Amino acid sequence: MSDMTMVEAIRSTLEAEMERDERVMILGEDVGQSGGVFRATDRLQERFGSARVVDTPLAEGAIVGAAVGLAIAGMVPVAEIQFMGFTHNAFNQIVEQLARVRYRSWGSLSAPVTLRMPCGGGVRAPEMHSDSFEAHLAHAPGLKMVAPSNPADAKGLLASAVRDPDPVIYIEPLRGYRLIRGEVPDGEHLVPLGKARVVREGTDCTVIAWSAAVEVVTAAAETAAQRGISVEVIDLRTLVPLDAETLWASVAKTGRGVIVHEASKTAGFAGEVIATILENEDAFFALHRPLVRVCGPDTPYPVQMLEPQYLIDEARVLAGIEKATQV
Amino acid sequence: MSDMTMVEAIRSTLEAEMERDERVMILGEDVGQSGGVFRATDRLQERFGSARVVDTPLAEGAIVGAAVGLAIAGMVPVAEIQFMGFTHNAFNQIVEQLARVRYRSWGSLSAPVTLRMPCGGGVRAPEMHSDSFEAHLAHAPGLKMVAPSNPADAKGLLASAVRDPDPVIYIEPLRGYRLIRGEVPDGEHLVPLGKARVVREGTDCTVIAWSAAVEVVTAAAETAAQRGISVEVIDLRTLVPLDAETLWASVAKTGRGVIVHEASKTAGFAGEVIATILENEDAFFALHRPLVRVCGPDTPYPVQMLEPQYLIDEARVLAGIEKATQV
Amino acid sequence: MGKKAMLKTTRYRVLEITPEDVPEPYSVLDTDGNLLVDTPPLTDDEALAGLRAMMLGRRFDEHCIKLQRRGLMVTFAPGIGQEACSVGSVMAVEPERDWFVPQYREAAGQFLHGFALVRGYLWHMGSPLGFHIPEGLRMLPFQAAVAGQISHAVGLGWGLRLRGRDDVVVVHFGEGASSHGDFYEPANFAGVSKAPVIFFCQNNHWAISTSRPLQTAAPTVAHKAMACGFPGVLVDGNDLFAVYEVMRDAVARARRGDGPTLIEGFTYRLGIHTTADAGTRFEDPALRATWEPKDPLFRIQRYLARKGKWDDEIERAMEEEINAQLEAAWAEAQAEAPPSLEESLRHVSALPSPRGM
Amino acid sequence: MGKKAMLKTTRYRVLEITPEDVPEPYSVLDTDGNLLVDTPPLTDDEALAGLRAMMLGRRFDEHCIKLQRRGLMVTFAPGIGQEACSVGSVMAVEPERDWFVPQYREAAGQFLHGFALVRGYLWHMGSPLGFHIPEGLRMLPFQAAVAGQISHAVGLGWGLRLRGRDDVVVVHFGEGASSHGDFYEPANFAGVSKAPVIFFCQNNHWAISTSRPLQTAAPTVAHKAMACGFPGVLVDGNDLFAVYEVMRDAVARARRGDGPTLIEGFTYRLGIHTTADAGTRFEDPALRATWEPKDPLFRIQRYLARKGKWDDEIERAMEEEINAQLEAAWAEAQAEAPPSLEESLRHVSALPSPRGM
Ligand SMILES: Cc1ncc(C[n+]2csc(CCOP(=O)(O)OP(=O)(O)O)c2C)c(N)n1
Ligand SMILES: Cc1ncc(C[n+]2csc(CCOP(=O)(O)OP(=O)(O)O)c2C)c(N)n1
Ligand SMILES: [Mg+2]
Ligand SMILES: [Mg+2]
Repeated sequence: MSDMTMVEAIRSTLEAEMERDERVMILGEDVGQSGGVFRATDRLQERFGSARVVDTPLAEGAIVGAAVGLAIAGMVPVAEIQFMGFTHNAFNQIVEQLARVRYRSWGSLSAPVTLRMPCGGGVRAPEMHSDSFEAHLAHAPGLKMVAPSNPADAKGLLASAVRDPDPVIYIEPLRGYRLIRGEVPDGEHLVPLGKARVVREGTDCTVIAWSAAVEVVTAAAETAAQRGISVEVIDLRTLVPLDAETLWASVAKTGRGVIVHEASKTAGFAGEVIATILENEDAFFALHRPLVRVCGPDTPYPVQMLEPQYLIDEARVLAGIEKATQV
Repeated sequence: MSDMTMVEAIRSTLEAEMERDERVMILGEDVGQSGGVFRATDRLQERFGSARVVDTPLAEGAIVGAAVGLAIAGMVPVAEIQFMGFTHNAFNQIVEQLARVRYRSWGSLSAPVTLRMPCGGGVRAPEMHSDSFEAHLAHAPGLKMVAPSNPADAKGLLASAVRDPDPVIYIEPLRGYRLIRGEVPDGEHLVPLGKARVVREGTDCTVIAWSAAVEVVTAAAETAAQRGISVEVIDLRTLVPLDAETLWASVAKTGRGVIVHEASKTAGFAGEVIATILENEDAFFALHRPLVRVCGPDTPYPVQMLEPQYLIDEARVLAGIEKATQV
Repeated sequence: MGKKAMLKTTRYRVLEITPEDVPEPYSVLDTDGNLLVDTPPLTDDEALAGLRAMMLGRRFDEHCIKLQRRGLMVTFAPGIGQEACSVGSVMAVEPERDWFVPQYREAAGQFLHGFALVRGYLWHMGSPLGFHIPEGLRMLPFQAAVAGQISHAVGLGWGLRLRGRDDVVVVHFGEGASSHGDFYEPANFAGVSKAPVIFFCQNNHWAISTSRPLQTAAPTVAHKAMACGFPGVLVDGNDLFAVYEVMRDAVARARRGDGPTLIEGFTYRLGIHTTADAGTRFEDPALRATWEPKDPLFRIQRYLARKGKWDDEIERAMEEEINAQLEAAWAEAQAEAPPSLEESLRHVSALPSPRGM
Repeated sequence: MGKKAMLKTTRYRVLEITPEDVPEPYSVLDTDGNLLVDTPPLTDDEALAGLRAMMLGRRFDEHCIKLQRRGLMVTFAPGIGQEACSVGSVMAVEPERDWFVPQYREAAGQFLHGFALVRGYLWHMGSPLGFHIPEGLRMLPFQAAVAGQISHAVGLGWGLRLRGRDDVVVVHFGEGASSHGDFYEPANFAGVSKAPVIFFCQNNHWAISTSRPLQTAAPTVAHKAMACGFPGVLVDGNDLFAVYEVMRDAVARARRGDGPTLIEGFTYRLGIHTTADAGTRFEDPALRATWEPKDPLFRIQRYLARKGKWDDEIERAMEEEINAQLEAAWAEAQAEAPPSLEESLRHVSALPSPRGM
């Protein structure tokens, strides 16, 4: 075990994967010389050379499209989109092309591409640099999507993503790059795609989150416990495919649920979580109260002065828990 | 009243709006000389000239971005994206720019742009020409979104969209352009944005759909009636902002619900509908059974030979109704 | 560039393309099949093989249009009149190592590159097998999103280099595609990375109903290479010899590591846009009339005829042979079992399969 | 173009930019402020006004960097060393009719165009008021998405024409942006529609940490205009006079309906990328050293000094005046009431308001 920040876990896993498999390469804006704007690829170009760690021109569409071609040529590209909002600049290449390589070639081609990106706000970044758009990428058949909340999962999910034979969206909690620390298993450590993690067991209410929100939710669960509410916290870890079984089992037990995300509410990923929970009769018939969404408002992510009011804090999660656990 | 097809209703409304307000203009690929690949802008260039009905170069991003600028210059652009899947080629301009003009300028600028596009399959179109991605555009604060299912609404919603001071996504049912006919009020006819329509009243189960699916659902409701199940059919008409009150009232009455869309299931718009229904206690506590989603599978829209198996037909809707109305 | 035009009004140099910077498309044969240069780039046997490949493409398209009118085929885009572009391109590469990345109008070239005729029929029948790439075929499936494949070609070429190979990639697209960011961004990437890619733009003068002048104010598509820092060539796209020659040079350049070339094949859509939308509603018949005599098949036939290598009998024999080939493939395609939605679920990702409906 | 380089190996013309096609950036003043041409494009008073605008921008940036280090400002991108680009651009347009569309590094030009200093501070404080466009100000808010604003400028210029006006639009962006489809697509649109837009690329040699050669293989950004069918100009971006002159001509051209121009201001990021990421980790100090003496302020100061219009006293007075102006604006900005999330909900759309949290 080693104590690491998120960004250290990501960086060292990339390094290990590149060492393990010489087909693994990195491309993106500023990933090379400077090692990425968050230093997630720090010194990797020094180590592996500028052929395998490539500073690209400023064009997200071509980054993703080139990654598709590189993969077909037999490389294993890890492409970085500098901020999640800029996936929209490559959205057709992601949704129509990257996601569909296997499907449209009727299984004959594949695109083992990992697409890394920071997600969310909270660091007073300029507008459009704090967006959360996991719901967009979740609605793109052919893509898997993971969003680790801690360094150990960051390592385990990244290694699994890189080795997956298909494209995986790998979402990094922007405000947690340095702030989130934790123990990380040394050596080989794989977290399987598609498995949620019960962070904390509880009996009164299930709270579901992913990425940076897991920290907030866990803190709220502690406070709730002091108030006599036993909260079960689930870190989805993988958003697509969703680990429905874990959600169903938990809600069947607690009969109450809160889903938390920073993204705006309408058509956000909480809707999918709720609809999925309802697909199971045990979970549905256990429900005492409506499932509650604690999400960003239906506005774009605001400029910095508004951030403190916009961000979801413990108080808002607690309010959600209270709403869900009313009698 | 006049009997019209969908495409006739759209075309004549565009004509009337251009006549009413000389700032209204049309831009897009092939909208001018040929009058659009579905003839929705037929002869409008002849009538209003090539300055107001503009064949653009093949570049969706620039079509939307130019519409933003045109709007700021005081025009009222109606831009066409030839097929909904190609909104992804302009996705950053739609989600980060068009949607945010008012918000990011703190209310000082606005973009009264209507973005028209056909949606859905069923006409044996080439791959990527049958996609349904309303869920993507619904998760973009600042955009409204309508999806008429019949010629009268096509007229009324299009006129409202063009006159709205903000951007409106206007979704046209591709396979209904010529197949869907109906009576259309002559003269001025506005359908307000944000109001669903109860197509058929019923007491046992609420079935919610929009665009081309409304026809399928209505047919299924007839069949269900013969089997003794009284189905209430709701045509959302506007997806954003969602008419929650109408949904709540209906589900509070029926206690059962089915949401139908052609788009793939995961993170599709049905999740938002379900989560919204649960936000109301009357609706929630009335629920006898889980709400059911009848959606496309989690695959890309397939090539033509697979279409008949892929598309949602009456039988699948009926199966959904049966599932929702189990005892 | 631009010196004459602007120096009288400005004190500085303006970078502009002047009329004298715009060449005529390079031709090797005139429309009657006469050689315009000293030596032909292809032997007579090669020319005959090229002609056969073009004829196969033409007859395939015609056959499919007929079948489509009978309701047996889905919407597709025939390459009628443009066959020299894709066939000349493929003749210049080595199918056992080099890649061909089509848009959707290149059936003739695809077949020559090794795409089985039966797969062509299946493609136009709307079968997913038309998109399946068998082991060893160096081709990407046809691409319905305009310009969507160009960045894949760039990544592919770049990746082949990284894997230590000197294979090249040829990607085709239309002049409409050349207005798109999905053309410009990867072309600019290729300039920087010197990816071994030949960008072949078939300027057929139409993007559905949109005419060439509405697409760009640049005098040629070939000049767009200048924005990306590599050479452009304007070639007569109805002249198999000329297309082959410029492709041959561009392939050599790419193979030796000198990077990409943009080739504009100056051609014309003699057929329809697609079977769903002819796109010809406002076409000027006079413009079309100037292009009909430039048919790429006719030109090679005349050339070979003049050398005694082509006559009615040879033509008849070849047509018969092609017909038989087409009929056999069409029969084979029809015999193919229809695909199932269930199988499609298995092709979304290797593991695990989607949660279904 | 390319004739010499390629004719020996090909039988056809290759369209290529040869070294002789690449001009030196056009300068009017040398780095020591000596006039390189007969007549200056600006009078001394105009030069003084331009200098003052550049100094205001410089001091504003410096002040905000200091405030940022104290935690009072958010991340922003200073324009230090590049002020001649935006100031020279705005001097060539008429703020009461023409539009200025910034990226994010053009505070100096924005102020000259009429953007209130207090709004500049609010912008860097992270206030939405920094994005608010008061009635009569012909400017779009700063744009954080690289190249995102370029198509807006094109639509705006095009729309002004449609509305019967001959106003023009100047849009600024960096050389990194010039690799993006959001640059190319609208530039190509503008070529076709002859929109009255001047595309001003500030090539400051860096896109965060990415150096100019990694961005494109084109010899200059100005040459990219050729892909879109309009003229390009390469200008010394540290020379206010030169920038003004080429802008003046481009504005006249656009105004009389002759369409767009792409101007590359050849400059250098003397400051940092942003206050969050200097981007200078691997910058070659030798390269930087060659640029420091080219400071655009210095050059005009020397020019005016030589004409007796600039000395220590004038400088001190102007600095004091600017300082007072900045302090007043900063005080005003701090006094502004903080915005509320509730108000923000009202700015999503005119009606109806979003459903909230
Ligand atoms: C990104 C995208 N936008 C729009 C379309 C619809 N569309 C299909 S073909 C076509 C015209 C393409 O013209 P061009 O690139 O010149 O190729 P051609 O058909 O002439 O071979 C259009 C607009 C599409 N398929 N993809
Ligand atoms: C579409 C997009 N991609 C990435 C970024 C992140 N980013 C911010 S500034 C920048 C570099 C821009 O370089 P350039 O265009 O040369 O402008 P400069 O900063 O040098 O003025 C990048 C990559 C962004 N803001 N927008
Ligand atoms: Mg074309
Ligand atoms: Mg730069």
